Amino acid sequence: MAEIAIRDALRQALEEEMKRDERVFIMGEEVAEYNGAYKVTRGLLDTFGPKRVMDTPIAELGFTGVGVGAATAGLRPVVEWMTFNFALLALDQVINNAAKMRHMSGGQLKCPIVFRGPNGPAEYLSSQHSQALQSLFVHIPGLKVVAPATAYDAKGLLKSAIRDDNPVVMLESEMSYAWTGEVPDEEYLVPIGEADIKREGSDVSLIVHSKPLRVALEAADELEKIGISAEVVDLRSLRPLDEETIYRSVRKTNRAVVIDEAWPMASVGSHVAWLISSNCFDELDAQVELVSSEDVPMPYNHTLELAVQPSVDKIVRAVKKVSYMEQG
Amino acid sequence: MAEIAIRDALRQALEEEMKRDERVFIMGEEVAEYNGAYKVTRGLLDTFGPKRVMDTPIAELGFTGVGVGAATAGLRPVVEWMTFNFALLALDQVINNAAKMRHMSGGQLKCPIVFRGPNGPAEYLSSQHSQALQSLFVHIPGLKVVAPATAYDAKGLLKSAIRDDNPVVMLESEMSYAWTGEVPDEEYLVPIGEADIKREGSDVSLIVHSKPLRVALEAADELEKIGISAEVVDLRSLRPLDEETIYRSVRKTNRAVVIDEAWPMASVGSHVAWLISSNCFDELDAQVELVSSEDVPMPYNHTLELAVQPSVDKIVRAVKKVSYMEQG
Amino acid sequence: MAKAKTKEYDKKFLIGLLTEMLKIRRFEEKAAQMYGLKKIGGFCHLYNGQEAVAVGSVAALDLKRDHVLTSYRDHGHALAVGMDPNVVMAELFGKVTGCSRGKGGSMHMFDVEKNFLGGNGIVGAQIPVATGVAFASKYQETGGVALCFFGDGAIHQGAFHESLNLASVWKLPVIYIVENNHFGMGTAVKRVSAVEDFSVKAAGYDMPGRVVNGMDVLTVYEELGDVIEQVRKDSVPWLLDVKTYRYKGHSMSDPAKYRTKDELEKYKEQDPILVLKARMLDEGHLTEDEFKKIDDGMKQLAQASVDFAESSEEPPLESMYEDIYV
Amino acid sequence: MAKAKTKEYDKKFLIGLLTEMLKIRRFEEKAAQMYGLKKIGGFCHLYNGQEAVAVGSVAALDLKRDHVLTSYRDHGHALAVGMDPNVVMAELFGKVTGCSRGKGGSMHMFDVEKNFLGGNGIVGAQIPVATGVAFASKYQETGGVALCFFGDGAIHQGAFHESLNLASVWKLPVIYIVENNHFGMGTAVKRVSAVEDFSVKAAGYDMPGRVVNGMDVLTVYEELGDVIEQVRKDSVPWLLDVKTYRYKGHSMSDPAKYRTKDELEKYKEQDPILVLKARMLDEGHLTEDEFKKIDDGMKQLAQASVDFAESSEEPPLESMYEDIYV
Ligand SMILES: Cc1ncc(C[n+]2csc(CCOP(=O)(O)OP(=O)(O)O)c2C)c(N)n1
Ligand SMILES: Cc1ncc(C[n+]2csc(CCOP(=O)(O)OP(=O)(O)O)c2C)c(N)n1
Ligand SMILES: [Mg+2]
Ligand SMILES: [Mg+2]
Repeated sequence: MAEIAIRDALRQALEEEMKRDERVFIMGEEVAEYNGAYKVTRGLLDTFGPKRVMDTPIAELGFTGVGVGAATAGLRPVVEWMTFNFALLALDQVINNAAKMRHMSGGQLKCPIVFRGPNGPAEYLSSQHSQALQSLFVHIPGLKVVAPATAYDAKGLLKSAIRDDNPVVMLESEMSYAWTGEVPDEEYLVPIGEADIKREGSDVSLIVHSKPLRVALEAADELEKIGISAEVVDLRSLRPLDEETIYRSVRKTNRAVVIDEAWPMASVGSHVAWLISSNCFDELDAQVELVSSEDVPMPYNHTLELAVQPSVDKIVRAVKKVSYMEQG
Repeated sequence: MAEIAIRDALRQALEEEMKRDERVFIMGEEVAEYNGAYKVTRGLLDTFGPKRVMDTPIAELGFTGVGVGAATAGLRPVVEWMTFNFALLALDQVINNAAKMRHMSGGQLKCPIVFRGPNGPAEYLSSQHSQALQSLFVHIPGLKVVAPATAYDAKGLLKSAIRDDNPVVMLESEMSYAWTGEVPDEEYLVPIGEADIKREGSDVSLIVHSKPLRVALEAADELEKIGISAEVVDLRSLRPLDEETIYRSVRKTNRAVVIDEAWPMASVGSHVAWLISSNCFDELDAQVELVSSEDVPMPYNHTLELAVQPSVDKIVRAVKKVSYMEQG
Repeated sequence: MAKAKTKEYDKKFLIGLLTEMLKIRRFEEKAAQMYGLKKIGGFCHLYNGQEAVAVGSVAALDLKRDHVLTSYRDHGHALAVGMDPNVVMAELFGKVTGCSRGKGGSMHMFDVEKNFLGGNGIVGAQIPVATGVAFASKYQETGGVALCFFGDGAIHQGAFHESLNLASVWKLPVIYIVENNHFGMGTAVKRVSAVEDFSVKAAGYDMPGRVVNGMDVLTVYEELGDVIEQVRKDSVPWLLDVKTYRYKGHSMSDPAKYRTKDELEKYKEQDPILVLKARMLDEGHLTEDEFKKIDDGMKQLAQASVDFAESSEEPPLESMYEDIYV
Repeated sequence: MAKAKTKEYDKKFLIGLLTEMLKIRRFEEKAAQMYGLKKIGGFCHLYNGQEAVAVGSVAALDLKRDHVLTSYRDHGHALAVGMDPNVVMAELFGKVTGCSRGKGGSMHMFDVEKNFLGGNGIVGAQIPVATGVAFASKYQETGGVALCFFGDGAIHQGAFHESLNLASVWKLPVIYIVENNHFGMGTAVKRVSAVEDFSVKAAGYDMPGRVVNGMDVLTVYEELGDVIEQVRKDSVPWLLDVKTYRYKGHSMSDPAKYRTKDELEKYKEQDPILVLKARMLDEGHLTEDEFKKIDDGMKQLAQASVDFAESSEEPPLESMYEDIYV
């Protein structure tokens, strides 16, 4: 097992799948000559040449649609969005075409395409550049959505996504590209649709996805210090959602806090919180709490932007709340 | 009080506000010479002339952005999207500009603009043309979102929306434009952010917004026949959400079913269901059920498309479930 | 606008074009009738008047490797690529025997075997997709060309601009065909476009552009043949502004009050079926009797498609969960 | 590319232009330095090399009625419209005294009193907005013109296409200015654009277009003056391709390996400040001493802005809930 950064795990996945299947190619802004805005595609141009690693103009709607067309006609594109903030321009092609191509054609067509790039807040970027937009994709039937937070999951899920015959949206995170983790030397896949228990515990379930996995794990450490054993469930896939794993955990702990770095309203976080509330109604000892981002556009000032996001402190407070412990 | 159709109530609101304030104008595809694809703007061109009632090219991103710019520079545009399905093309201007203009400028600017048009399923239109997309807007801080389902609310909320200094998204519905209802002869406003009890009841709260209000009311009639008294809470405003009115109702009935014609995942429906689950945890006698659209793209076939949507039958079944009544 | 050259065509070929155009015309008339009877619902955008565009273009294609994509106004293209009228009508009826199993309806005809990739309901959204299809053909070195049809209203969408630049930079074998029927719904081209001839936009993408008379099927065939040959050889995109006219309202619910009867009549005088018929009569390739026989055949085909659709099954309820994921 | 006409300018005016350009240059140098010291974070897109574009354009404006909008590369425009360097630097520092109260940062400078409407971080997204601002000016009959700056990379966005058509059809008083610095991040114009001179795109919108030498502030001033006069008179939009160059990387994190040192040096020989200085020395409007004095003044101004930013308060925590709704 090698310890590598998430960005390298992603690159390995791309490289392996491009070697495995000639139909796989990657396109996006700065993915080729510049080696990727966040260096995920470093070296791929050298290895695979300009036919399979293509720089695009800044035309998100256009090149995303080109990907959809290419997928429909038999290729397996990986479309990199420099960040998900810019993908708003391409949403029509994702929602009205990629997600519906198979449906509208009564099952004649398929659209095997991966849309990927960094999602969620980075640092000092203000409100247009720091948005966690997964809710907009998770809402849409016809799409799959994955959100890894470790090098192992990133590589395994990206490989599965590329092999999937459906459109898959993969949420990465600028802040976690440099996080390292162990990745096996031999080939492996992480199946889409399976959550993963990142830490076992018995008193409360912390349900999380993407970058906030790290604060959730840190919060679990903090909680341990005050005698609370937290189980950390990493969703990894948001659509389909592994409801069984979530419920199994909550039925064991009887308490749940959901963590989501997106805004609260109509979010993945509140959805999962409702699913638990409804499906574990008889097993829950307290309401399900949601630790989301504050319901505000992201400010530029760093102190404010940290205060807006989920934190260890906020998670600990929420856990205390669902544990009916006095607030400090 | 006159009994008028929702489309006419909307037109009255536009007409009154355009008379009241010279800065108000309307633009969109076919709003002028064609009198509106769904005739909401009928007669406005004749009354106000082409300067204030403007047909646009089919360029949703462009004309929506023009609206944002005009609002920022002192006008009060009403932008009609022929349907919300096409608004996906304009989402960048709504989310990254309209919703953030004030924020990015540290409060210097404001963006008083209304985005409106029919949202949600119509009939025989298949999956690109039958989407209830409110979740995508409700998720975004910086926007307000309203969703009237009666002529009275439609007129009162549109007038409030036009006078609001913030960007307001107004969800209408093709299927309900012809629904009639009483509207006062004198001027009135419906404030944004206030839910309305459309029917009082004591056994269960049906929480609904937009077009499904009608099935909810019908379901309440059905439920009455089997001795269940249902209270129907019409949210009317989705952002801000009138949480107090919701909780007050649920704290009285101790049971809640949320109805939303959108897809379930990361939806307004599941969000409200979680809010209730969490905030009325001690008062709830059963889990909160959600009657949403099926999690599938809308089929063209009419039998299928009806089966996909919330129905009286589905609501009654959900109410029976939260009432622990045997299923038939 | 170049006129059709006076090439020599053999009778069979001309009869083929005529038959295809009549097939579409009679089919659309039937569809309109069925809409009136409420057998068909929703939007239903008919192709009457524009037949020469789809038929002439497709005649110049090699559908073993070429692809066709269009908008919601897609019945004509569906039939022109050779789809069985039965499955097209069944789709309009929302029956499970329809090409899209009753999921798609009027706006979403597809036939993967005929390389006909729809049928897109979002104005202009097929433009990037078709560009991507051409990308795939080039990538896979199939020699295929993608024909991308869209309306005069669609040209103002950003998707058009982004796609044409991409196609030009990447030298993709795609032909962008504006089916310029002079109206986008109730809006005359001039009211929403800065330019009248869209071919002038081509220069902004360093792309060749041309105006084509879309009321004459042979002109369309010849121009397209010419352009397709060049595209196949050089793999460079083209933009064509094909002038045509739709006889019916935008969709079945549109009374089309925004135009004069005179204008409509003027165009009907250049009716593509009449134009070809006249020429064939003139050149001795057709008799009135032959014409009537063909026409009757196409009427019967249309009627047969209705019978097929009528007698087909509704899709089963569970099918609502199908055709979403592979 | 037309050369600056040899108009007669009075010394004061020329000194003004020179001062503005130096103000920006020294400010950006300071910003870079502060970024290195981690006083500033995130993206920080500097304007060095492009000063003549903002300064020359704004000099031709009447900011009582005209508006300016630009992209994230906005420090230069902010200073050119007359914003206090203190509030710009404070914004970079994320302080509450910044023009956007520390909410916006580098990419979002705004000054409503100077009619400077930002500072947009989404490539091309200011183009429809500026078009709408021009719409409002026309609607309100203010006689105002909107200047819309964007990069060579932004021109391939659909928003560009949709806006230009709208502006042309509606005859809006807006001037679209491509600040063509030859690169969008690491991508040379030629690699992603079908055309080299963007002014050719204007014809597709029946709009006048022109190429302008953006390294010479007087050329920019004269060309813009000319165009603004026409726009004010006839209310028709224009497209200008203003050729310029950025000396620094795309943002502070970009080492700019995609271009040669030679290329950079070649452009630095046409440095807009040096060009104007040389001409003024030549024409006797400036001495080396005077230059140094102005330059020192601008350096002090930049330093003062840092001092101001340093000593300013952080925004209070509760302010995260502010500036969202009116
Ligand atoms: C993005 C989008 N906006 C609006 C519509 C509604 N709409 C459907 S067809 C149409 C007119 C299109 O005109 P044109 O492109 O000329 O095609 P034609 O119908 O004439 O064939 C409009 C506005 C849509 N389907 N998609
Ligand atoms: C829609 C969108 N896509 C991508 C980006 C990331 N990005 C920021 S600046 C930039 C390059 C823009 O180049 P250009 O328009 O030439 O402006 P310049 O930076 O040269 O001034 C890119 C790709 C973005 N901000 N917005
Ligand atoms: Mg048309
Ligand atoms: Mg540039």
